[in-house]
Amino acid sequence: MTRRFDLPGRPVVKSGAGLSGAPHFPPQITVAGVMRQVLYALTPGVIACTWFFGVGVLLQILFAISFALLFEALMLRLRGQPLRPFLGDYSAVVTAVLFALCVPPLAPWWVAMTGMFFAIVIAKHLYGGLGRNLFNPAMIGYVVVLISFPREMTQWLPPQQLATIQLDVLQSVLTIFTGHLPDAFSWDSITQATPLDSIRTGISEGRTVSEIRQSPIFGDFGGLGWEWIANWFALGGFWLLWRRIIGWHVPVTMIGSVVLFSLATYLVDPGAGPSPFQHVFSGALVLGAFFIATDPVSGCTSVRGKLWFGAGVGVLTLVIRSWGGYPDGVAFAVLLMNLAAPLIDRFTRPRIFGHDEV
Amino acid sequence: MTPSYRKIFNDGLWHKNTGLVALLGLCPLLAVSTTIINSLALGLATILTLSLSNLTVSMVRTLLRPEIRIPAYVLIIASIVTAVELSMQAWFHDLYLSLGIFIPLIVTNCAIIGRAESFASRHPPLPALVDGFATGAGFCLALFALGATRELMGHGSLLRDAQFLLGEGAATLQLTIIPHYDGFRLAILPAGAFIFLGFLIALRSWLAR
Amino acid sequence: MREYALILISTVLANNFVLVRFLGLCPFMGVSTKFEGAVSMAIATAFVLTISSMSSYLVHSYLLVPLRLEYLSTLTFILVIAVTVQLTEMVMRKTSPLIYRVLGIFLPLITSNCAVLGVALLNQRQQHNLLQSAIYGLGAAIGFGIVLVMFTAMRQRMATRDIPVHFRGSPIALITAGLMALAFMGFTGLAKV
Amino acid sequence: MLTAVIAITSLCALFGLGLAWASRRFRIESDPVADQINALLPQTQCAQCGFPGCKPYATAIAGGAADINLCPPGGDALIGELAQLLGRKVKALNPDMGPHLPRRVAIIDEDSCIGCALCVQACPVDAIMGAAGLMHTVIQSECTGCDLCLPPCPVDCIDMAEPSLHRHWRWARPARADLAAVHDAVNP
Amino acid sequence: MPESTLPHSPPMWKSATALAVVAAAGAGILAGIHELTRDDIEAQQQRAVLTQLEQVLGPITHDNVLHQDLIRVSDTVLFPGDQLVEIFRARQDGQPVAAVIRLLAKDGYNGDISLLLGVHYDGEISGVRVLAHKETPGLGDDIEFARSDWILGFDGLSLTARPRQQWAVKRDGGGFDQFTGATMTPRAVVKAVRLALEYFESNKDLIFAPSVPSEAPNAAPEGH
Amino acid sequence: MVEQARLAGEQIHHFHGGLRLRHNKKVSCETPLKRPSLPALLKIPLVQHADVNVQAHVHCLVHPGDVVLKGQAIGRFDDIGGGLVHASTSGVVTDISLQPISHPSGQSGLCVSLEPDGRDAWCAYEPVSDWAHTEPLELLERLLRSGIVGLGGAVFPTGHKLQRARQNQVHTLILNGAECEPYISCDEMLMREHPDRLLLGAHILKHMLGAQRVLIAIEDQMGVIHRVLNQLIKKPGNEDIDVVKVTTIYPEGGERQLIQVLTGLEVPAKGYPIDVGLICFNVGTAGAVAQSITSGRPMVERIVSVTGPGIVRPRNFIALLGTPISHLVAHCDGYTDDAARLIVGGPMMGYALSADDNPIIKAANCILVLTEQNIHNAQPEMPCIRCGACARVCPAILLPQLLHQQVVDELWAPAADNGLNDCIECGCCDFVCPSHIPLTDWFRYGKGALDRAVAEDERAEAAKLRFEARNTRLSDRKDARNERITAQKISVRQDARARIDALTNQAKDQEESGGLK
Ligand SMILES: Cc1cc2nc3c(=O)[nH]c(=O)nc-3n(C[C@H](O)[C@H](O)[C@H](O)COP(=O)(O)O)c2cc1C
Ligand SMILES: Cc1cc2nc3c(=O)[nH]c(=O)nc-3n(C[C@H](O)[C@H](O)[C@H](O)COP(=O)(O)O)c2cc1C
Ligand SMILES: Cc1cc2nc3c(=O)[nH]c(=O)nc-3n(C[C@H](O)[C@H](O)[C@H](O)COP(=O)(O)O)c2cc1C
Ligand SMILES: Cc1cc2nc3c(=O)[nH]c(=O)nc-3n(C[C@H](O)[C@H](O)[C@H](O)CO)c2cc1C
Ligand code: SF4
Ligand code: SF4
Ligand code: SF4
Ligand code: SF4
Ligand code: FES
Repeated sequence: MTRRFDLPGRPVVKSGAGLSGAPHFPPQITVAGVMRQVLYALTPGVIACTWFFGVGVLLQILFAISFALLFEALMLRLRGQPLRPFLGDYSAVVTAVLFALCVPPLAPWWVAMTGMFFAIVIAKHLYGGLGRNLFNPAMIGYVVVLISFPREMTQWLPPQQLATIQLDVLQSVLTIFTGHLPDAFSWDSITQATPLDSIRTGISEGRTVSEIRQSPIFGDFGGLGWEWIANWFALGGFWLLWRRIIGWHVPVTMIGSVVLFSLATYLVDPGAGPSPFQHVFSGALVLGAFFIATDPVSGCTSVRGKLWFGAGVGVLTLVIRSWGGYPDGVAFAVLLMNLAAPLIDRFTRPRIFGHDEV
Repeated sequence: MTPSYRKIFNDGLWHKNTGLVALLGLCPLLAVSTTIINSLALGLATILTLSLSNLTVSMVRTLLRPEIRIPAYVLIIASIVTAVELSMQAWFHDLYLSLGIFIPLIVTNCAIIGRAESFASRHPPLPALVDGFATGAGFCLALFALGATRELMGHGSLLRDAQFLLGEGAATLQLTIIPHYDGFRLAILPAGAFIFLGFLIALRSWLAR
Repeated sequence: MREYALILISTVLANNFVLVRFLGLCPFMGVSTKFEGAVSMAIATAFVLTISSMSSYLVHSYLLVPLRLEYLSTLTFILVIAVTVQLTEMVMRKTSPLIYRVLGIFLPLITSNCAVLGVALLNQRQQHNLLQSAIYGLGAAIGFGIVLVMFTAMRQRMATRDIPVHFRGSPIALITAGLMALAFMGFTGLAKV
Repeated sequence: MLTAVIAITSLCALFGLGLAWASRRFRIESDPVADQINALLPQTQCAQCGFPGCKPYATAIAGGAADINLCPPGGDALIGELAQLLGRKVKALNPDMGPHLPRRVAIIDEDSCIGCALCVQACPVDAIMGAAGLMHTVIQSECTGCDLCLPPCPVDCIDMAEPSLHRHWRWARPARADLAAVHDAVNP
Repeated sequence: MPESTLPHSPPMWKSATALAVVAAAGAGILAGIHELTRDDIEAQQQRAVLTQLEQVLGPITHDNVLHQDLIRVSDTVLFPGDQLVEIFRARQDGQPVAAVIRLLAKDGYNGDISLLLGVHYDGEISGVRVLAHKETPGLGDDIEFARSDWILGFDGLSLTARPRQQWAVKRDGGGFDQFTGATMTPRAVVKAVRLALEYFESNKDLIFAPSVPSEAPNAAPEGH
Repeated sequence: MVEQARLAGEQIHHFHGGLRLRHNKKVSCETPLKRPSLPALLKIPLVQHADVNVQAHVHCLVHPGDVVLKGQAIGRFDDIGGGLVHASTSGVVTDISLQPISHPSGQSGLCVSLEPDGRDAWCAYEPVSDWAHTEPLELLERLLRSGIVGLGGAVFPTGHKLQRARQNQVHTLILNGAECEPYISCDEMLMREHPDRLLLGAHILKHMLGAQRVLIAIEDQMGVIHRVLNQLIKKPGNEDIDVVKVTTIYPEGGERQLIQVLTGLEVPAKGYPIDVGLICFNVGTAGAVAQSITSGRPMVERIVSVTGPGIVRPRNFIALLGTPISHLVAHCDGYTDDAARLIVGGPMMGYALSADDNPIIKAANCILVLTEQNIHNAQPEMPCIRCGACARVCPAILLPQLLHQQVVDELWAPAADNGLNDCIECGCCDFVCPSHIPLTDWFRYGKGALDRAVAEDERAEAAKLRFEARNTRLSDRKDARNERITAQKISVRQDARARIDALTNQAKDQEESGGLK
């Protein structure tokens, strides 16, 4: 009696129709699994952010996720793609969370909407959706809102230790929905320049860094509050490293190049610019190093390419922080390196086994 | 064989629109389209240049040896553009200032030399003139569409600075569509110009599907 | 020295000719979806731009200005550019067939690149001297080249099949250029003068 | 007015002289661009493009005398490559030149062949062997499928067929599954 | 334009001649048009400059040709950054009436801010306008007249009308509004205007010296 | 060069990438080797390869109705070196026809159906009494007729491999016992039960090659075998043999990877191990060589693992070539209830069959049956997210994500530049891809299509040259003729007259050659 077997190629298996060959074990990891782990890794940092800056942070995340999924669903529908596998891959959620973490906690709702429109619709789906985007969607969204709504995007709150007035949940929700503060408050009284911004403006007014650092908004090594947020993000980052979701190359070269170059200027003239410590624990550097510059899709894919990519992001961040028009440069640096990534990939192909030259 | 005027217009305005299909003359298209008035001004200058150059080329088409055709066209166009530039300088000075070097750069708008070579040099003066006009109008249309979108999104208004083109009395023409609008600044920045033109072309291709 | 460095930084990064100044877009969009072609085009443009930038300066300040014929600058510049391109082509074809093989195809295309005329006109308007003109031209070309090469590499990575139909081709290319311009905004303020 | 005319005219004269001198000084013989173009052409040598072979067509393109969409055997793929090489816009194949067909090879029905040798003269790549009066055969691996041997054959004994090269078994191109269906099957 | 722009076929001189004829014809026609438009263009150019100057001067009477009565001065303390500051002078019957100062505010957020400042002979500001700047759109660009009335806040002020310590933005304890999220830009403008006024006050006589010196003295008056 | 000091029995080099997979070999190793009963019908395919054209040139040497003896040559194939196929037992040829064979294409191939007569009677053969004193060339001659092929996977005829290797200086012979794919255990069983045969094979091969030394590579978890082999090589006469334990990382058993691990040398991409003075044989091949040389009999059987979670009692068989798979499975008490896929080879490189009546061939080292649970895929294919996991594990140091894109877009020249042909189809990249892209399938397809594209290009280039040659020939001929005619005319008539005639002739010639168009 001959027994018949199904050939591989049924939908459940691999490539759909036709013959397919080995390997016969399907992979154990999935895209959704990878993205979920990134989200887990972000949790400590998110909690820290909320602790220091209030529920606004969570509200921004909520808004961003809702808009992201909405636009994702819309675009999938328009492109004739199935909703469930792609909505369930969590990549849009990762984008939304990373975007929301870059936005001031009380920014009005249309900031998240515009940002997610540019991130999901333009930067992601016009290029063909998951895995096809050339630019980091979250950073495109952030840069678009940064240049389009500069006022809303500079309304940063001080960490709770310094805040004289604090908004409760309802007030925060109202502020985000209306774009206006409740009557009793004014923006000038509740917002504060971020540490990086203070350093930038201070230096351009001719003060030295140590003078600037007298301000209470600075903590032990970075900005008060900000430095701890960075630490918690780093914790999540290490977990991702350990789980092998990300490689060491980008975080190490990115932070390393910032430390190296800022150390050089610092040693020459300690008053002229922030110390390496200050640089690392300010702004979005740690978040960027572990979660943003490591975006696999828009970054370099070869190992040597990743080294260059990380170093490039670090150096450009430093250049923009020191001489450019924006207090922090991580977003621009990431986008600029996204631009260069295909080129870098081209020149950093590994030497194939058994071949002489590269 | 000379195509019908209807076809000339269809091609120039829609099917072979320079700005949206052939993608020629992108630099002025993107650079000056921050407001409707700027767009219209450059559009009109382009229509004028194109019509004149097509006419001239068509008139001298039998006199030129093939190998110097193109350089000769370039010279003719450069002369016409300079004439237009001088006139604008004399009579629309504010516009001239706000369009900057994009007036003389009409010379390198490939659409103009392209029409001269592919149409004017093979057809009699009248159709050539019409073709120049239609092509220029197509370009002007693209400019207008882009300018209107960007002005509306960026400033919330339409027809601002109309006095530059239409004289002092026209300053009142400005329509504020969205009052107290803070402006979506991306629209007036270079990045926005590219993105909006991308969408405009996609829209055209969708309409023409 | 500092001044020349600033001109370079400004033309290459902060006021990049293609992405901020909007010059040279037609070849940028159309020339090449092929990497080698883009590199050749970049090199050829750098060559022609620098030379024509200088020769336009010479013609302008030693012929047009003394004779008070500034209004003929457009006409003469385009003449100068055409001749420069033609001469470059001939010399290259003879002296280095290898380079000509690579660059030759792109040389004629450069005449219709408005960046070349644009640089000549801008030099005139900003009253650059000879060296400034040369550096301005070179910077413009480097800015053009860098962006062109990166753009080509990016275009090759795009998966056309997955791009929505009406956005395939030039719309997505323009949007990419727009996002590049967005990234280049990070350089604003770099060349504070 | 006069200054303008004189200045421009003398400038032109100067440039003209310069170019004339340069064109003499830097004269060259063959055109490397044509070789590059020729390297892309399919070398079918079928003359469907209106030129007697691929090389002449390549020279014509390089000289600007012919468009890039005239070669049916190359089809759209070739036009794309040429457009890239020359930095031009992609066009559709010119339908006047004939449709793009997959490559085929000629097979001579050896029983009917009368050995007239007319096909031998027609073949642009010497792919047909045989002496006058005897039976002729097509060397399959050398035939480009240009069809030029068909018209001269007085007894119509030449057929075009799929080349044997393509009959070898190879792994098929994987197909993409319908994502939605698969997803539903996977996660009931 | 795929083909090369100039011919390379043998009868080079013939082609060159033909081209020269075309060029000459073009040049000739252009020369004609130039003749025709020259006067209009000149008038327009003057009008453009004058309109700007008059905007900051307001309605005053003067009888000199304003845009030609110009000196360039420098001052290392009051005009930082080695700039050459242009001063246009308005006179009536040879008597000084007012001046327009074109200068750069050096410490803007993103670079220099180019200002035009009209000041009466008695030191009262008749108007200020921003000619060019690189401040962040949406944040610092409210200094533009086109975007807000902030710049009109200078009108009628003088060093005497407002005490010196009041010449600062409110955050620094002064009398000028800052913008939400943008303090540096107004700060820079206020400072530049104040310094210009100080220069004007202390160098009035030199500025309006009847013999037109092409360069005013470099030495800054003491007392700052 | 290999340094003696570095080979103290442990590996010291590494290869790039690879996977640590669960081994799953134990289940089939616990029962000793066994010969199954004679099946009722043997179907012996004349093509025994997995990856060549099934319609390769084969010649059948028998006719239906012929009575054949065991070991009698019944077919010959001419592809990759060529070789013989022999009858696996004695009996009657009942049919010669196209039958389904064990080939990934699912296509049919020419098979000789043999009905065993039960006697299992050998044809006449001639053992070598003293191989150590026989000329290597004579041994080679025998090997070429023995039908022995490489049993490690590629099924390249061993005789030819030796023949080619003898043209180079081979200093080291490597016996590949690093059976790295999960489930497969035929090599392990051979080394457990017949270590002496393995050593004998090593000596014979070394003698034939003139090699100086032998390395036997085994996996570090084959503890028992390691001990036994180590004892054996301590015996006199075995001084040149070393046993090296290598860590179990798939695909360590690939010869290029193994060579790198053992010696640190990289076999050049377009070359073979002999280019670096090495040669590599599977341990099974060495065993078969030993058997065949000493007994004089051709190869008619091989060790096959029948294993996997879909088999009730997995084990290894010594199976006659041509035995139906179902016959072996029946000897393992059949399939489990959830058996879902039948595979020839291992889970990483094997190919699936649609029915189990296919015969065992020389390439079939393992019959693997997987269950529904094993092959259940939790996610449909998604787009590549460029995570780089595939590149991290690729032993050929390729960038599968890039290669995949190029193969999908059919960009053959860049794909070739990026090493499409260097892909060893190991399946590692597939296994780690979070997007579940069938990368290896794409590369298998790509390699075939690349072959075609290259052939097309070569043809075009050749056509160009022939076209140009023909043109010069024609124009030379024409020139010669013109010259001749002109010369004649000038000598007969006046100058002016002659010139006119020449022109007319030229015109005529042009008309003639105009017929070309
Ligand atoms: C992207 C960005 C752009 C900015 N642009 C300006 C600007 O153009 N002008 C300005 O005064 N402040 C600008 N700022 C704000 C300054 O950094 C600084 O916060 C401010 O001048 C201090 O004012 P505050 O004390 O009112 O916050 C910008 C900030 C950011 C983040
Ligand atoms: C990915 C891969 C894995 C392989 N694994 C093994 C293996 O586990 N054992 C083995 O003997 N040969 C293996 N081979 C085959 C060897 O590379 C090589 O062909 C064999 O050892 C040569 O010996 P042979 O000619 O006797 O077959 C593998 C090949 C590849 C490409
Ligand atoms: C087409 C082909 C040609 C070969 N040619 C040679 C050869 O010339 N010299 C040699 O030593 N081995 C040769 N071999 C055998 C290889 O070296 C190698 O042992 C065999 O391919 C098995 O390796 P694998 O299973 O790792 O692929 C050849 C194999 C194949 C398939
Ligand atoms: C390690 C890691 C980092 C990621 N970082 C980003 C990010 O910075 N921005 C973003 O939009 N998506 C990020 N994603 C999600 C996803 O890759 C992204 O949405 C794709 O670019 C969508 O195609 C990340 C995913 C992973 C696994
Ligand atoms: S049409 Fe025929 S002869 Fe002409 S280029 Fe194509 S293949 Fe060659
Ligand atoms: S045999 Fe016929 S079809 Fe083939 S190349 Fe020659 S002429 Fe062409
Ligand atoms: S493992 Fe899969 S998803 Fe990751 S880079 Fe490779 S092909 Fe892409
Ligand atoms: S199948 Fe090919 S590409 Fe994939 S890991 Fe193996 S060798 Fe590398
Ligand atoms: S318009 Fe600028 S290059 Fe075409």
